[in-house]
Amino acid sequence: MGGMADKLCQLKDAVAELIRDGDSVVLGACLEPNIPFAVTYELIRQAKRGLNMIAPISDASTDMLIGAGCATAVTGAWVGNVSGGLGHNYRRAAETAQPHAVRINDFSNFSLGMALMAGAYGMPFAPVRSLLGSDILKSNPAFKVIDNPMSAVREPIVLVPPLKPDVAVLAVPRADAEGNAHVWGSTGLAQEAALAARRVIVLADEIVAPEIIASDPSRVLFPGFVVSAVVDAHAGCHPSPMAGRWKRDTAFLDDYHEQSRTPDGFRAWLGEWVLSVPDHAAYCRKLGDRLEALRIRGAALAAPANYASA
Amino acid sequence: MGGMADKLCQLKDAVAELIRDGDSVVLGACLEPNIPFAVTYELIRQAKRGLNMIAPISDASTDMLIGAGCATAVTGAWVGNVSGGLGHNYRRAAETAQPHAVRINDFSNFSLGMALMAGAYGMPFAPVRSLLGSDILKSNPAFKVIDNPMSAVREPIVLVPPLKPDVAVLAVPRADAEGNAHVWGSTGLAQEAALAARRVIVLADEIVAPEIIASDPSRVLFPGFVVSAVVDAHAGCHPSPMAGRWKRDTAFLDDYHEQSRTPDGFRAWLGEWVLSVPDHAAYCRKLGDRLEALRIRGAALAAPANYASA
Amino acid sequence: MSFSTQELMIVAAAREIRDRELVFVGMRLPIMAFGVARLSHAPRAVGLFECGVVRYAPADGTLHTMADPPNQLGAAWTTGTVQVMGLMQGGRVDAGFIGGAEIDRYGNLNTSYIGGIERPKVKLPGSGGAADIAAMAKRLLVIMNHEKHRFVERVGFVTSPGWLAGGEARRRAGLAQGGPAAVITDRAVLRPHGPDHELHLASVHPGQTIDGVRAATGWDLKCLPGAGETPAPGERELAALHTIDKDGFWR
Amino acid sequence: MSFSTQELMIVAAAREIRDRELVFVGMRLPIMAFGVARLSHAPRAVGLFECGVVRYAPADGTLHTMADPPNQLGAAWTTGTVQVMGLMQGGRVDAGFIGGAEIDRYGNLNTSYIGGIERPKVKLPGSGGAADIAAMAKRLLVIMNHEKHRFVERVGFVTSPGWLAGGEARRRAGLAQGGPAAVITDRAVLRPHGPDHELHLASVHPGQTIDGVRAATGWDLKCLPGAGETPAPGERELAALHTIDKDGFWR
Repeated sequence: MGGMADKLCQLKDAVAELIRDGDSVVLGACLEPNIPFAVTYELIRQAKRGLNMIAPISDASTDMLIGAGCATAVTGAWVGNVSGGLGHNYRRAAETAQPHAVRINDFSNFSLGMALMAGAYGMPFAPVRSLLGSDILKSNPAFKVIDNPMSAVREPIVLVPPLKPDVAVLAVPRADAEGNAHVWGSTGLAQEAALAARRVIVLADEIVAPEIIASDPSRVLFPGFVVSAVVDAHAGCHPSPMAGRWKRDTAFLDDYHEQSRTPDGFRAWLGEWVLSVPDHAAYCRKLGDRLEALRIRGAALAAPANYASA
Repeated sequence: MGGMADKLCQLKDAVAELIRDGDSVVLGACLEPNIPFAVTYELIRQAKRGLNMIAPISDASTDMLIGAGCATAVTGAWVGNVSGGLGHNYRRAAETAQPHAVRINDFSNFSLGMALMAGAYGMPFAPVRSLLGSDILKSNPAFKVIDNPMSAVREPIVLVPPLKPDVAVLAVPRADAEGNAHVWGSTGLAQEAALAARRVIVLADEIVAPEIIASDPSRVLFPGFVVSAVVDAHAGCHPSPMAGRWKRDTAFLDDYHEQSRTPDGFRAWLGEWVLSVPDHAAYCRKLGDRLEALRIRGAALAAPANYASA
Repeated sequence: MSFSTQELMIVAAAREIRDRELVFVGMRLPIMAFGVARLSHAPRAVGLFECGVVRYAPADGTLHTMADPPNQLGAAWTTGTVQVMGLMQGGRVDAGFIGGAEIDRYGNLNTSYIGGIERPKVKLPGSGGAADIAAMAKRLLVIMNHEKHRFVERVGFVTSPGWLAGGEARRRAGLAQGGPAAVITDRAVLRPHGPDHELHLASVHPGQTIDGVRAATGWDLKCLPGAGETPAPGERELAALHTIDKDGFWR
Repeated sequence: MSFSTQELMIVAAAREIRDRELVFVGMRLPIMAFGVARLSHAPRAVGLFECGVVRYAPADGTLHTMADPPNQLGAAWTTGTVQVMGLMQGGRVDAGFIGGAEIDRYGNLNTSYIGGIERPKVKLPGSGGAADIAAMAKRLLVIMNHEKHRFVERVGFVTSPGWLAGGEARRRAGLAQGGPAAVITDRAVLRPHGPDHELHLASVHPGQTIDGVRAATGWDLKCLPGAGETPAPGERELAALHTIDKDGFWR
């Protein structure tokens, strides 16, 4: 808006310049959908190291990054493969430090959401009634239990510290070149993650004119002024789903789950789908008809909303 | 939806049955727009007493209820007349107990929002960095200042207690008969108020088929299952504005501001616009062409969003 | 009428949902259970999913995850995790379903670490939303397979608190409400009993025996007074299930 | 070039906004000031409104309230109060505009009670969002009319904290950032000076005198070194203002 589209850049450059070794990174925060796997793969190609993945769920993305040696810490609620279950790379790293150890900062989905909300909105902490009685309070010393200062009777409350990720990468159905984006369907922790992060990369399934986004400001989940870079990456969330755009490629994730059972199998998978594929465009070409079959072709349009002022 | 439309009712009945003397009531929580003045007037006609108005701003609505003897307490951030400034009835009540005294529980907009958020989401309190240094901490003893238990250095934090209104009345552009509603444009504290309240009355500018609402679940601000009653009240927010539907009737509010300078003037205004008008339909007829001139006739439609799954 | 064990589990789980209740629904069997309940005895139950989906009618289409496009289409509300879990923290959610890798005598669940935190024997995926549902839903409903190494005296790590050490331990920990109400397995239904809240055998599934269930349980499982056989799915329940399970995946 | 006092105030206020800043905009003059800044020297400033509107380009049409339909149409983001004020609490908002009925030597503002809380002489509308903006914006900009009974030694009630008792008082109260940076009146511009943060005269408007401004101030107003005349609106600034003020309301 009112300026050059200087945020629009290539996926390679966004990852090279905005995600640094040692960063804490959110790769998708909608839980199961809209996970920017294209960035997961590019992080692996660029051999980033020491990443701390802040992940509510993010399906198999975190498991891939651990296996590839990029992620050495997890600050999150769940790491595995949503349809397959266990994450084999996560297991190997936690159980036998293969290919390396992984530091685990345990959260639950709600406490992670409240931590990101606290980060987004400058709250000193977020008080929650969850985690009481859970050993997560023991495995992660970042939480603090206090007696509710507002209560006359003893009432333990868990204080969750704010989380401010270095980078959040969020896949959206459409954005303009300044990072103003529309998102619909369930959003998990995406709003909190975008507003809490120091840098935001938007992975747009489609780049549209600013007028399209401005036509519906209530569909904006986070404003363009928090966005550092916008990448045009059609199907950048494959194999995860995106409302109205892409079905989930469950077979792909199941195949990953099977192949990653062994380190050799994982390396073979990585070679085939990531390391021997130069970029996202080549990945899409490799998927070919399979990707086309995942494209949602039907129409179930939202009822019109009018913003006219006169 | 799988159920009968048993929530649809007349405005008179909703007010009679769901808003009781002594209740704490939110009448609109979007700050300046979408204020359900039709309910303000009906509360006055039904001579409700002892109401505690939880109001971020709500334009002149609270001032009217104080002058009419309905509201004896204000839990909020601001009472006046947005374009005119001071609220004359509020002044008379606070300064000289005319027509009665008013208890004032001072908040700021942000602390009120966080109080309603705490009420909505079961938080024991909400920590804020606002109000420090403000005498609001002295005039309202509900706040508590503590040292941040998560900080190594001394850092004062204000704890805001949760607010759970007895009733929230929210004007929306369209709803189905079960109270599932779409809202667009800025929403102030409406989401928090709807989710915090014990009872919710939806004042719909238009009642639509459930399929219309279900076509765009991201446009839903609060779900129908928190709604107790749905009232079909076209222009029920007059004289306040509603995005894409109604312009603000500033002349009407200015006229109220002038007339309410004196108790006699206020009573005359009340006689003309409330007490001698039997119901909302008669109010709309009385407004006549003036109301038609406020109707937004242009079209500036939101870009389509697709929810298709295949 | 024939039915599979999984179908029986789904129907038994569906029966735990009452009409008009708000239910936090987990993946796989619970999502089917919610659908069966809606289409049989609980036509006004509401399903909440931690990704931010709230639904009335069950989704039309197979779901591999709770956020798959069919679960978004026609939802009652698509919003964020904080909103739906916040409603649960506020005491609005009547029941929540979770599973687990390990469960103990008091219904505590482990989905985090088996064999210690530092160098675990098995690193499980973690809580996801399970710890929150266990802490904040008014009733916890558990679905899992019944094997001796999963039904243990005491879980090594409490991801999702049940009745903790039993008795008043849960309340003392600060959890003002909730707690496991039923554990539905492939062999039986267990329920907490008495002031101690220890899980007892409430019913055994057709084809199972009390001794067999006890042998598959890692603690000395007691029987509830009057424990009998889990009622077989009724015609209406199976019809509802077959309506949802178009592909016969769960048969 | 001729201009009204209100036009000068709007332009002086606009000059306080720097390019690319996030600005919390209040009603009336500040909304015009934001528009002038956007259309002259700050083309990438962003305006936030407490009702939940965020805008790039100024609204096309007269606004009686910040939530009027022209401010919704074509907005950058329409959301809730907690979101926009939360961003401010997080330190993202560079500057915020508020007014007041009373202001004192240290820039504290009163919009609540004149003459005591119990039986006030004048009950003012209250904080609205002013207390929040004063506490949490990185710079506070005040716009109000300059009259002796409004510019007082010490306000009777601090609705919106300025520098409190001066010096380190604001930091000691726990406000880690912010504080008044400029007070723009119909006679002059005041700014805090030195470690005490007392408001000093920074410039007097054309046609006003230092003595006249001092006479309209309820404390012993000192002058900043080099205090001169407020620069008249430039051609570009007035053009921007006239673009927005189509009806000539502020002339």
